[in-house]
Amino acid sequence: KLHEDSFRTHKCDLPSLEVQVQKDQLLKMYKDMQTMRRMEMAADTLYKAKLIRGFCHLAIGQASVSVGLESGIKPEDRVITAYRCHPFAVMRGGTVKGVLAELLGRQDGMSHGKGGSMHIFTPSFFGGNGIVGAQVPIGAGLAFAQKYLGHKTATFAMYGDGASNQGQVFEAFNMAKLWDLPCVFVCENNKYGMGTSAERSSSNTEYFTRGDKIPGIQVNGMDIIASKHAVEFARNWVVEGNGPLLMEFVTYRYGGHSMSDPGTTYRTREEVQRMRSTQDPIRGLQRYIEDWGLATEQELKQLDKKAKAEVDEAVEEAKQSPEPLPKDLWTDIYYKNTEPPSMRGREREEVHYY
Amino acid sequence: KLHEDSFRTHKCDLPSLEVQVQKDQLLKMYKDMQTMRRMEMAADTLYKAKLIRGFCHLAIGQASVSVGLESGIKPEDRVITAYRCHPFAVMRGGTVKGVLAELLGRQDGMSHGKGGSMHIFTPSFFGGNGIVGAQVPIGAGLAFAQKYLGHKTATFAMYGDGASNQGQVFEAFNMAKLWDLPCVFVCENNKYGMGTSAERSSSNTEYFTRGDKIPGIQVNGMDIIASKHAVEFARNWVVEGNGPLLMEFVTYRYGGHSMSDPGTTYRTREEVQRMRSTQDPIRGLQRYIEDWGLATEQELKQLDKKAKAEVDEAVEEAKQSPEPLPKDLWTDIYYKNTEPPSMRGREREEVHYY
Amino acid sequence: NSMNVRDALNVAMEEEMLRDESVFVMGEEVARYNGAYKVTKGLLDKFGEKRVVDTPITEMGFAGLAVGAALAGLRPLRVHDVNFAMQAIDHIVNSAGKTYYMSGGNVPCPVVFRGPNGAASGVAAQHSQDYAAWYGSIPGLKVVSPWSAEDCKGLLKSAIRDPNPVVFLENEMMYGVTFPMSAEAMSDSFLIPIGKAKVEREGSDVTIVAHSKMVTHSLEAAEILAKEGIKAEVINLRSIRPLDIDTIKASVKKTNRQVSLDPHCSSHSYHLSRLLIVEGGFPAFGVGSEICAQIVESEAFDYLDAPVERITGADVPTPYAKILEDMAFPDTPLIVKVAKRALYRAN
Amino acid sequence: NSMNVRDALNVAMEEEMLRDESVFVMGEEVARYNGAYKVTKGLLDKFGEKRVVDTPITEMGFAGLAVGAALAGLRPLRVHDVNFAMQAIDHIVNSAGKTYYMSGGNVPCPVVFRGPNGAASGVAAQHSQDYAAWYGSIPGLKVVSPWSAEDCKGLLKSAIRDPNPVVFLENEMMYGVTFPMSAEAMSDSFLIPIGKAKVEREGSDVTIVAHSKMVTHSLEAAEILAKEGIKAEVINLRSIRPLDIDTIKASVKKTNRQVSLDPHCSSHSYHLSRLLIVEGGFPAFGVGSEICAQIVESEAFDYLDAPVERITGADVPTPYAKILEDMAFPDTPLIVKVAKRALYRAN
Ligand SMILES: Cc1ncc(C[n+]2csc(CCOP(=O)(O)OP(=O)(O)O)c2C)c(N)n1
Ligand SMILES: Cc1ncc(C[n+]2csc(CCOP(=O)(O)OP(=O)(O)O)c2C)c(N)n1
Ligand SMILES: [Mg+2]
Ligand SMILES: [Mg+2]
Repeated sequence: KLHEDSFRTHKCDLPSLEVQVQKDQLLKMYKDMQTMRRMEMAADTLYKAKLIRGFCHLAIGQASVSVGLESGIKPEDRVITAYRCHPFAVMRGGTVKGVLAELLGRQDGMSHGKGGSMHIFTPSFFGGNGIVGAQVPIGAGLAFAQKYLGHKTATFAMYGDGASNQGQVFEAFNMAKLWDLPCVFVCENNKYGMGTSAERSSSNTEYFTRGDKIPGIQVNGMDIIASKHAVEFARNWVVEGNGPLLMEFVTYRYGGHSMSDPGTTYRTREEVQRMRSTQDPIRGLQRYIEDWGLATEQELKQLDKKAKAEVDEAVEEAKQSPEPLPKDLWTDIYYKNTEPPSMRGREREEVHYY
Repeated sequence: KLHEDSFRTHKCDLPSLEVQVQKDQLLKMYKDMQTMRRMEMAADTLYKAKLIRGFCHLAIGQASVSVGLESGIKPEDRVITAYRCHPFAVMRGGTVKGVLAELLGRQDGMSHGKGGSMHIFTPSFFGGNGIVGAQVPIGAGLAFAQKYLGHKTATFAMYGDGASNQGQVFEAFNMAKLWDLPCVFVCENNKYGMGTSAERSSSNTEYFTRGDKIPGIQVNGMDIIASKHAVEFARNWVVEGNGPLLMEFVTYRYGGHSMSDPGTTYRTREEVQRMRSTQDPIRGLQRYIEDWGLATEQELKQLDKKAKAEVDEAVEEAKQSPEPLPKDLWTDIYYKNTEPPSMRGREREEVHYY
Repeated sequence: NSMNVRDALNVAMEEEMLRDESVFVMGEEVARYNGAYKVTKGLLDKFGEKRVVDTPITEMGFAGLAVGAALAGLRPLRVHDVNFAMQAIDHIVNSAGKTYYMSGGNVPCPVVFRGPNGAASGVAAQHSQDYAAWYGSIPGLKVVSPWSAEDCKGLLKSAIRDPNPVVFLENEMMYGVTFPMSAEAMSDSFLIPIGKAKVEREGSDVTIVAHSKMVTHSLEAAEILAKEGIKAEVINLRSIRPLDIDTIKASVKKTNRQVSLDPHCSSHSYHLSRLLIVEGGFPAFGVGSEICAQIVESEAFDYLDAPVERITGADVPTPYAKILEDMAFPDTPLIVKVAKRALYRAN
Repeated sequence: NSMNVRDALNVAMEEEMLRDESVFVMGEEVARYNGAYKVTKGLLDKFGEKRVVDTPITEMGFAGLAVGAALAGLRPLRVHDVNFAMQAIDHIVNSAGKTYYMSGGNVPCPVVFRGPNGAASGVAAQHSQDYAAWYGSIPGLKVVSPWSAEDCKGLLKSAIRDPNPVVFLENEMMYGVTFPMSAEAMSDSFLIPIGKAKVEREGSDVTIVAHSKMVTHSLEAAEILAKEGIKAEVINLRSIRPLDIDTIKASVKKTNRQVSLDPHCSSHSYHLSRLLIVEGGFPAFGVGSEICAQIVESEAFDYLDAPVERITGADVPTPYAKILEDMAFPDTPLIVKVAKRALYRAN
């Protein structure tokens, strides 16, 4: 039985608080969350060692969203998010090595080094998008295709509390509602968009209520069991033809917005510390598991170790992966065999012929 | 006392239904509405005579919105709307001749023939904007300036039922609410955006409720006394520092979307006929005036004639106005005396030097 | 056989929708209203609301939605007035144009954005933007600017079948213009490859390159020039990206004529300018600029010895009044005048 | 005296805000966060929340809002990463750029849009768009692309005082670069006129025109060339619209050198190419294309007889991996190489 305050809803009934979960599943979720956190920490280290370039946005603190989402949906469902995308990419069919190699700009990167941290895709995960808010109507388009093709599947279009104010998000809401698209619009409310707190960017911070006629549900996104349950509820809602749904995960990012932000100028250290010590999703699941006697601290430690070992191995493998070849500059601009005869480089003699 | 169903509100109290109106004012409004309709009809005629080019959007049927708005606001207030702008331009300090001359592309046009039907401005009216929805955040910016400068005035940012779904409208709502801007967002719901009915474009057609935390009021926009009263209410609301307000005028356009649209393929002739015969704002005001014994049919007929005579004269004057001179092509691209040394015409020898 | 541009576009969509279930049309007023310019007339009746979708006036949102549908395997044909595409341009460039590359080739985006582009008559500055050069600058997009009914049919069909995002720039003033159609062009398997220009009229004295409506003016100018014995070659660009510079170069080499200025010095010869580029967009950073730069940096440069002439829209926001508008866009007499000037026959 | 670009921009804003109450700064993260790139550092403390306004992430909305404030008489300085300006571009072009003309001169729009433009390091395709040519094509806008700290200070101040809408294109990679500042440049009355290029280095053998960060590379290249006895003149464009073609033409005439190929025929001389244009944006329809076209259609054409050389970003969406990214943008050695090739001294 979940906490009373796990959910709040808007224009729809509360999901039941009674949930059935399997031991195996809980342990897998535990392990996955540990792996995601380890992966993000590895990225942090690699960034600081100057092996990763540019922007790098980590999701440390938000692991129960990505893992919770995956545990509640089907492989045929579709997910799309913004640049804070590493855990989703792994959970949706990618690999830790593939993500890290991408961050390192290597051939084995999931985008072969061309996309970097913000642009990673799998057959059921559509990135990894750098323009805040743009992924939301694209997500509605994925749902449009699902409906068009008669697939009984759902799309989860993720966006942040900051992104929630983008006009195109409302445009997507309106079309999804008009056409009853099987789309769950998911606001990952981690309280800040860069250095701007939710209250300073959003005239209404109850993100699950911002879909006008679209019903909404707010979830404690730090509780992975609640998260999983809410995702299942949401998936059913849209797949059963009730039209779109809004979903808000209340969560928190422990680190700065990106690697260049210490994350301490616009919020207090105490705030971060308090979230870490009282709300941590991994510790929270650990408590459930231990309270219910599903595994001992010892057994969980084993899983921690396994996660760490896997990530360490992935780091090594990623580092081994070769850099792209110069010829790769010219591929993937256009679909193979539909390219122009040639493309120009930086001066008239630098020309690539296909 | 107004009809019971003159208003509906959302998150704010109903304005009182008791209103005081002066005879002079009512007669002026009657006369203004007649003039506006005559002007639009003159434009229709000139268009059909091929003297007006391009797009031309008429507001026949919606006269109580422009006239009602003007009668409820102060000269220092600011108004902005989309392309269906002729009556606003006149009511806000322009002239019938200035509008018609603009439509004819003449020097005496309010934009000296450079803007045409969609782009007409006065010191307190900011157009006349061709890009659907774009005028709404611009309107919020006008209100931002009013607040910044400490003026106790309001901005009325008008948009249509079709435009209401533009993302930037929601972006403007959010900022206006965050910063308590003295902006009334006014949806002129004439039931259609081009050939698309409100229900087919908007998942929520109660436009006054679409501002999330922003209160709203819906007005029978065919009743000019209700319209005037609601505008006064709205103006007070925002000028007194309550933050923005949404306002919906329920109205109707008798003609097609623009001159090229017969306006009969997406709605029935009966619908148009019914609106004309039962809801017409001018006839409505006439009924009030006659019921209250403020003027006889005869006296009103006199006003009709006067309106017609004024418009006829304006048409003649506008036709007399000369066309722009070739040199006018080059002015107003940049502010006087801040131009580049020269601007290029269509080929290298066509150069204009400043 | 003949057909106007509007019908050619309409037939192209119909044929492709019949051929491929995954093709659908989405845009403002495309269904019930039959298109703001009636180009999608009848498609709703033939294919139903599932495949002909009226959208709200939310350019950015439905551009994104179309991209999403394309990423998921459909082939959306997103229709709208390209003048309003500025609201959607982020999706066209950043979402559609770049995703295939950023994903390392994992996620193609077969979407077509079509609609009227550039100036129409009397619609003033906000409704008269020509995007050919803007979109043309983006690697990852293909950009087509058809002229005739044949162009429209063959190129739109190719665009719909192309696995890349294609921007298809029409011209409102051409919709009602009728062109002859070959039997081949009438067939439902007629395709024109994207990226090839077409020599619409052969000539040996001067090369006139144009796209969209300016091809009409250029052909008219060629006709007038012919009366005075000047043989102009007119090239219809058809595609802005890829840009078929080879066809232009070949023509420039052909229309080049060596003129010996100094009979006493055989090695001293003079080459006359033979290249005019005509476009309806703003002059700066335009289609003509790029063609000029590519010619100048190529071996074809050796065949030119006087200015390449760009004939373009004037560098002013489009005015409403006809007298001003007329001064803002190229017309046939202007092309004739510049062509003669280039040939040192100014009158 | 010296100053880095970031501080120069910061001081320019501060001085103008002190001078004129109607100037305010608005953008994402400009206030509490001190700017995503720390360019607005300290302004909130100095001027308060009324004049330094953090906005939600709503580019289109707040671009429109800034335009509205400008129409109403304020002087908004709208800050944001120009890479995201595509969401706002409709307001920049259609609302800001055209209103003055469309209103027949009744409604000016004094607004500045400033922020980083073009590629930074390792940020991949969606964060690397260079808009110089796009905005440069729009009559009604002024478009500035500063390079040094002095440029930034003097041009930003001029932009803020300009009664027209100005797009001010910065380069993220330049923010931390320090430049000497003259006493004059340190003064709060220092202004640089918009529309004039600056000869940063005089030379007589070859003209290199560049803007933004490419000026750094061009000057480095000039240094290397000097060691080999080649005197390159380097022109910092500063302004994209208006484009100061006169300064370029003057330089081309100066660096032109006549080479006689045939000693037996005195009238037969050969002019070498002397013009290189360097930019960081995509090649097609770019800044270089326009300069090339303007030179070719001017009398300066007579001073050139071999290709004008454009050195540009490669025609590919910006890749993430460093090895690929390095191939996508011009650098100093590339400029040296092309300069030598142009002078037929290829090694
Ligand atoms: C259109 C656009 N504007 C601005 C940015 C710069 N930016 C990147 S992330 C970000 C904050 C987004 O916050 P939120 O949506 O809450 O997501 P979070 O980072 O918290 O996951 C901003 C302003 C961008 N990438 N795209
Ligand atoms: C951004 C944009 N998209 C599309 C158009 C074309 N268009 C002009 S008016 C219009 C309908 C607008 O309807 P509504 O907002 O209800 O206003 P009304 O015409 O009813 O006054 C459309 C689609 C445009 N001008 N701008
Ligand atoms: Mg956030
Ligand atoms: Mg309407």
